[in-house]
Amino acid sequence: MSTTKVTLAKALNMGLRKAMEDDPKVLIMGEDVGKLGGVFRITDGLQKDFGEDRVIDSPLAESGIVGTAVGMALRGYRPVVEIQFDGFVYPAYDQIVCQVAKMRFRSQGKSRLPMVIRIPYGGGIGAVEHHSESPEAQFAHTPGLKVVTCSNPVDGYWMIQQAIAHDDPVIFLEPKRQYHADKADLDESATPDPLFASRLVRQGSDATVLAYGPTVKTALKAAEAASGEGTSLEVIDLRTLSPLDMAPVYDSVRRTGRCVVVHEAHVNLGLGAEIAARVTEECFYSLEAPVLRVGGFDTPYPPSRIEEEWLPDLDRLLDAVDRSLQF
Amino acid sequence: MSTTKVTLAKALNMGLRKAMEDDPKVLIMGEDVGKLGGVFRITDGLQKDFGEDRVIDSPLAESGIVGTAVGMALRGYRPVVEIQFDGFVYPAYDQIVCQVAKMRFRSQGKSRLPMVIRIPYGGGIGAVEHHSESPEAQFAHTPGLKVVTCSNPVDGYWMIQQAIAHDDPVIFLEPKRQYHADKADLDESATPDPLFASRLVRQGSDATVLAYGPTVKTALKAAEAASGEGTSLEVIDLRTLSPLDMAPVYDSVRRTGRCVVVHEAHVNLGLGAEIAARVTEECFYSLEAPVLRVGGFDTPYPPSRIEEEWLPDLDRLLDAVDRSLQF
Amino acid sequence: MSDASGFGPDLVEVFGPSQQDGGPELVQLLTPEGERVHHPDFDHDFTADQLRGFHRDMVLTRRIDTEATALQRHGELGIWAQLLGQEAAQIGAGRALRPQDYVFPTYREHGVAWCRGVDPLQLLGLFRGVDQGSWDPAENNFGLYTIVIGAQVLHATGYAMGMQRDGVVGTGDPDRDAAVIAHFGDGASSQGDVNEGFIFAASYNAPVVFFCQNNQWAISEPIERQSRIPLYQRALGFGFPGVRVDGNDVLATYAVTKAALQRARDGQGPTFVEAYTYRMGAHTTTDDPTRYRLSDDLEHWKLKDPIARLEVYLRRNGLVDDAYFADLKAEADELGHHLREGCKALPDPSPLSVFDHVYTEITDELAGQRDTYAAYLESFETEGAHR
Amino acid sequence: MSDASGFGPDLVEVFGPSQQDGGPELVQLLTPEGERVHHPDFDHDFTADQLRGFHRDMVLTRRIDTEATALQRHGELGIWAQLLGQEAAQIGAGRALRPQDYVFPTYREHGVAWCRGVDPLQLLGLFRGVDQGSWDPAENNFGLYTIVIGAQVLHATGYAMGMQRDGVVGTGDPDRDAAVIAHFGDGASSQGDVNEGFIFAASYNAPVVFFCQNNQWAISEPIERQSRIPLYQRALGFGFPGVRVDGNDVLATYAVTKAALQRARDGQGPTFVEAYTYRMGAHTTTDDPTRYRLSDDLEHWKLKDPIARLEVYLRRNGLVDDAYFADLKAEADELGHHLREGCKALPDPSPLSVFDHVYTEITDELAGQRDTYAAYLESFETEGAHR
Ligand SMILES: Cc1ncc(C[n+]2csc(CCOP(=O)(O)OP(=O)(O)O)c2C)c(N)n1
Ligand SMILES: Cc1ncc(C[n+]2csc(CCOP(=O)(O)OP(=O)(O)O)c2C)c(N)n1
Ligand SMILES: [Mg+2]
Ligand SMILES: [Mg+2]
Repeated sequence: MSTTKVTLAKALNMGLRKAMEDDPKVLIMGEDVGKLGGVFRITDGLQKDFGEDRVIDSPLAESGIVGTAVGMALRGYRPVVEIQFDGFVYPAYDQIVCQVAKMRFRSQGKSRLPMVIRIPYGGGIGAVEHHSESPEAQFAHTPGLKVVTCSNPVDGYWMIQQAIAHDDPVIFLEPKRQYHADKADLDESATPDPLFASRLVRQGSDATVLAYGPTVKTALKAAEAASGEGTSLEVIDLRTLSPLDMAPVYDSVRRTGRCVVVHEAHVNLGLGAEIAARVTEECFYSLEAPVLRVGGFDTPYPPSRIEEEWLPDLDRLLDAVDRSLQF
Repeated sequence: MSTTKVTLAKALNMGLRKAMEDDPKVLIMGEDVGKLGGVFRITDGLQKDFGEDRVIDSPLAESGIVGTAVGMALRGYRPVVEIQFDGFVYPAYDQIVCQVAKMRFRSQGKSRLPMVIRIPYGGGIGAVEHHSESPEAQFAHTPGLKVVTCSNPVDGYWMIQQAIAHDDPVIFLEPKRQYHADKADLDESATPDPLFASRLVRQGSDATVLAYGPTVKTALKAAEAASGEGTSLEVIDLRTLSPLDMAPVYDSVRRTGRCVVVHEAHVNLGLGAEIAARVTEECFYSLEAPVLRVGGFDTPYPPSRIEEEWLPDLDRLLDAVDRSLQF
Repeated sequence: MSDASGFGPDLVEVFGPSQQDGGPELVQLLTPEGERVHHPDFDHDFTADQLRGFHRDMVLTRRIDTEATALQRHGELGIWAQLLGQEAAQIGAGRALRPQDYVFPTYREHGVAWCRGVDPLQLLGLFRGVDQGSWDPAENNFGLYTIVIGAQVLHATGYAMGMQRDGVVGTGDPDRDAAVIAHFGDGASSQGDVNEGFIFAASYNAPVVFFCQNNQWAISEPIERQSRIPLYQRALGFGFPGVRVDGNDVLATYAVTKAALQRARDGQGPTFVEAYTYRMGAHTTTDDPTRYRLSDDLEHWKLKDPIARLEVYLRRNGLVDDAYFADLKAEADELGHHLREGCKALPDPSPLSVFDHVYTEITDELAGQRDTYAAYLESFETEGAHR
Repeated sequence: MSDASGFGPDLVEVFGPSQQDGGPELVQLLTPEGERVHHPDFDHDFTADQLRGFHRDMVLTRRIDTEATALQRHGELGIWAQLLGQEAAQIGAGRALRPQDYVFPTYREHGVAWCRGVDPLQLLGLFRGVDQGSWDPAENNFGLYTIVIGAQVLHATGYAMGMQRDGVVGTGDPDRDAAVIAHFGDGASSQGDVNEGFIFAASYNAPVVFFCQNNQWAISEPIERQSRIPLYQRALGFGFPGVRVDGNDVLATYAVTKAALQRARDGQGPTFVEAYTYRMGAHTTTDDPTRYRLSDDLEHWKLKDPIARLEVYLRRNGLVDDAYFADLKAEADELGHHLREGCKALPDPSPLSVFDHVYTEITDELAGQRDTYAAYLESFETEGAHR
């Protein structure tokens, strides 16, 4: 078992490369994915090694990218589309929710649409407008799409491959702030967890914290800080946002009696809303406090100088945990 | 006080006419809104009376319609955009969530964007794909937009005028199934309720049913049926989906201890999720059952021959009420 | 560039608005009077069998349309998108295809579907509301109908890019080389997606024919709202050829589409074909065109009927006889019978079927919803009506 | 229409790919060598003051760019979108405007902003992350920067439609007649929104000039990915004129834009102006163009520097002297100082300011969020750090 230390960016790059090696039908499409390797360099070196026919630099049009990817998927390819930043997925929104999401259903299973739409998402990188959005709820609300997100390099490596190998369209959200944040040991010969499964990442007994993507790290730090004060937090990395893998969540909440969800997306109608509704329905008699939600405020994403205040952080998460404990 | 009996379609037409008479800056834009009067005839006769410059037939491009409306609003007009059907709003989604929703915020209040986007929504009219969607959650999740919906002719008449007079962009959802369903007495000299307020439409004591748009009628019928069986349901017509007007809801739930939300949109991450989360947080100690949700299933909208099964109806709503009562 | 402004003469004037007769650029091989004319670029020899074939296709396609319209009137269909008047455009295009080519239709391509061998009964499902297209796109290389205007044009372009990657373009092998045809309307030409399709196709030189039936109307919006110059010229700005063909002339439409497809198969890239035609019926059975267009217009176009002109030609040249017409009528009647009986027999889907095919395998989440719903439905069956 | 296929000669060959020198269609009034040339359609007489004005504008605009780039390097800006090499295109366009005209910029229109009288310090806010544009668009008729590629082109078209309704088009009154200019890049020309902008503008004959700075690159994508023919020809397919001007020639850009704007103001509708130029810097300060383009290219374009050529002309014709350059340098230094000091002094917004201006009046819902957050922030101040 040999491991390498990799960042999330590198792990995704390796995962994409592996997927392309494993299956000649896998294509990469997007703006600047070729020579430049994408603005985040996630596709670095792939065009050089797999050629312009498999790593396709596109005109500047997101609907065009996704729409042509639909056609390629119908022809038997497995396109992996890169959307340059979260805020630029919206020109492709129609193709995604009306075409990508529905193709299998409307054809009664005759047409399949294996296709991955990679979206670097979330804030915290000091960017200008439209570069720090968290659009997951809108996709998770759309039947026919699957939505997953990785929080660390090892998941990045495996999940991107699993998403590409999966036969349904997958919205693959990459927490861009984590791209180069930390390195982790990657063992390429390991057996990965299933794609559509949440994961308990820290055991605890006083309250359950649910996080995903960029907030998993925050949640783990919060748990560490809380343990110093005698509060034991259980942390679950949701990983899959649609479908949600709720069984482990229910188990946990039945034990802890308290639940806090944290995400960067706006609180109003964010994933936290759905989770709160489900947890309350399933664990009604176990809950000692309502499910509390910590997230981006219900305002547009702010100028970057105050994004760290706007984004949910360790303190705001712990504040919610306190409120939950005091309920 | 003279009243006229009008359908929702007629009331909206009258409301639009009134708004155009009251303010020469009000424009109507959309596909087929001119001679045809829109496919639902909501703008019937307006081009004839106000001219082609104020009732603007557009090329077939929703992003173009909304995008040019943004420009007209910046020039000082108050465009009222008609999207022909719910499922066709998505090509304009980028303009709506990135431009319309954010213009005021990003200009720190210097640019205002008074603009109404009318969307006939919901199912039950036997239409083909993409003609029966309920996209409200996606807009309500977007800060900067306001989202309202009318459930009856009188509200239609007033709310459309209020939305047009309002200085923020408003997504105005019209339950298309109700356009010609019922007539109501309209008194044009009455004083309307405020736009951003929910309304108690039936008092009751055993459980609170929250509905809006097309499901208000269902909820009222259900309450009638339930009362025959000795169950007293309180029904609230939400009317405003963003912002939500929750105070009356909390009042009600504190009294009844039970709450069921019903909408046509998919349950997963639908408005019901947000409402459940908020109600649980605010009324935690009053709730005798979790907030239950009844809505469209988490599948694409089905072929019309089974839409009535797919859509939440009186029986499914009462079933949820029963489950709530038995909790 | 010679007038005062420096921008050249007013283009709108030069090109003129769309003329009712299609203008001088119109490629025609058969006049409305049924006269065979020749064209320097797109001439073509047709066998008698071919000509009769076109006629038969058009007559049967019109019959499908008439039957479906009647079925809608009788409440058997929720709505129907009529193709009356557009038979030549569709049959011409449809017959120009090879089996290995692939079609991305709108919601009105009943004639093309016919050419691809899709059972017309299957077209009714969507309009009846029992399904959203029940044919297997892979079986006849005929995609599902697309309602969202223009979306399929990008799919077509991507599919063509896939063909390039499969090495089935420009090999010179007629059984192998393939192309895609993307159908859309004049209204659709205003959608961003359609223009992006042009851009991608040009950029990658994709083997796709953009086949636009300019039937002069997008519901109530006349073509002038979408373009102030002849639509086929749109292509020039994207760097590929455009041609306007008489869409009521099945021979010309066939010849032009065939050449355009061959260009694509040969690796010469995209072509825009504007089939200049007229929507003689309503937009759909729920539309009322008297609200927005003059009956004069319709009368004018009736004189250009695509079937009538070919019939005149066939009769005048002795290519058909009474037996031909009798056979055709019998065939049409049988088809009508098939549609009427078949339509009424189309089974409603089960309410539980909505949970199928949302995903490759149903998710636990959705299975839960299905099971709860199934139990709920069962409760009615066992207890009778809930209330 | 004369070759075998019937679709005419291969358009790609005819038009050729984009040539480095802009091709024969390029409108030029001042060569890279600083020689004044004439053009049959777009000739113009310039006063010495005008010429010096252009030069001053370009020098100061470049200084803004240099200072901002340095500020980014020093960590005072998060990012900066450089305009190096595009000064002539922007000043030429900016100076062609009248006060009543309205500008819809991208994120790179620093030179146009300068012409409109926007304090360049205000441009830095967005890139520093303290705001999203702090100037009042209504004050100088200069809209906020737009990041989402192409979105503003539709706004521009709609704004122009508003002008039509206000009766400020084609009245013949020079102080009244107005037009809109929509800025965008070569990459943007592929977006659906931009093409829909063309369609709406053509359909309504809106008074808008589509001003495209073809700087040859959209980040790493070369212009060939977006169009295989010269970009200005895109307009022809939509039925309005397009012209390619040397975007490194401020005189030609001025003359062509002025004429296009006048056309619009006169009610003759939209024009497409392709300012053929080159992005000499990186896409933004975070980009590394060595990954995707040859330094040769850059060297070639350096010879066409927009400022150098005008300087040669001014000197050669004795229109400037040492005092002029000394003054200009002093002015530039002062501007640099203003930017450096001003930038560092730009206050961070208060975290609570995010709740302002989401709506005209804060909603109860949002006020609740704000108050809770304010109380939370206060708890830190009173109790010290939360933990
Ligand atoms: C995105 C979108 N917007 C609006 C509609 C509603 N609609 C259906 S058909 C139609 C007109 C289409 O006109 P055209 O493209 O000319 O095709 P035709 O119907 O004439 O064959 C419209 C506006 C739609 N289906 N999709
Ligand atoms: C809708 C959208 N997609 C992607 C981006 C990311 N992006 C920013 S600038 C740019 C290239 C723009 O090229 P061009 O239009 O030529 O303008 P230039 O930067 O060269 O001035 C891209 C892809 C964006 N801002 N918006
Ligand atoms: Mg049409
Ligand atoms: Mg560029």
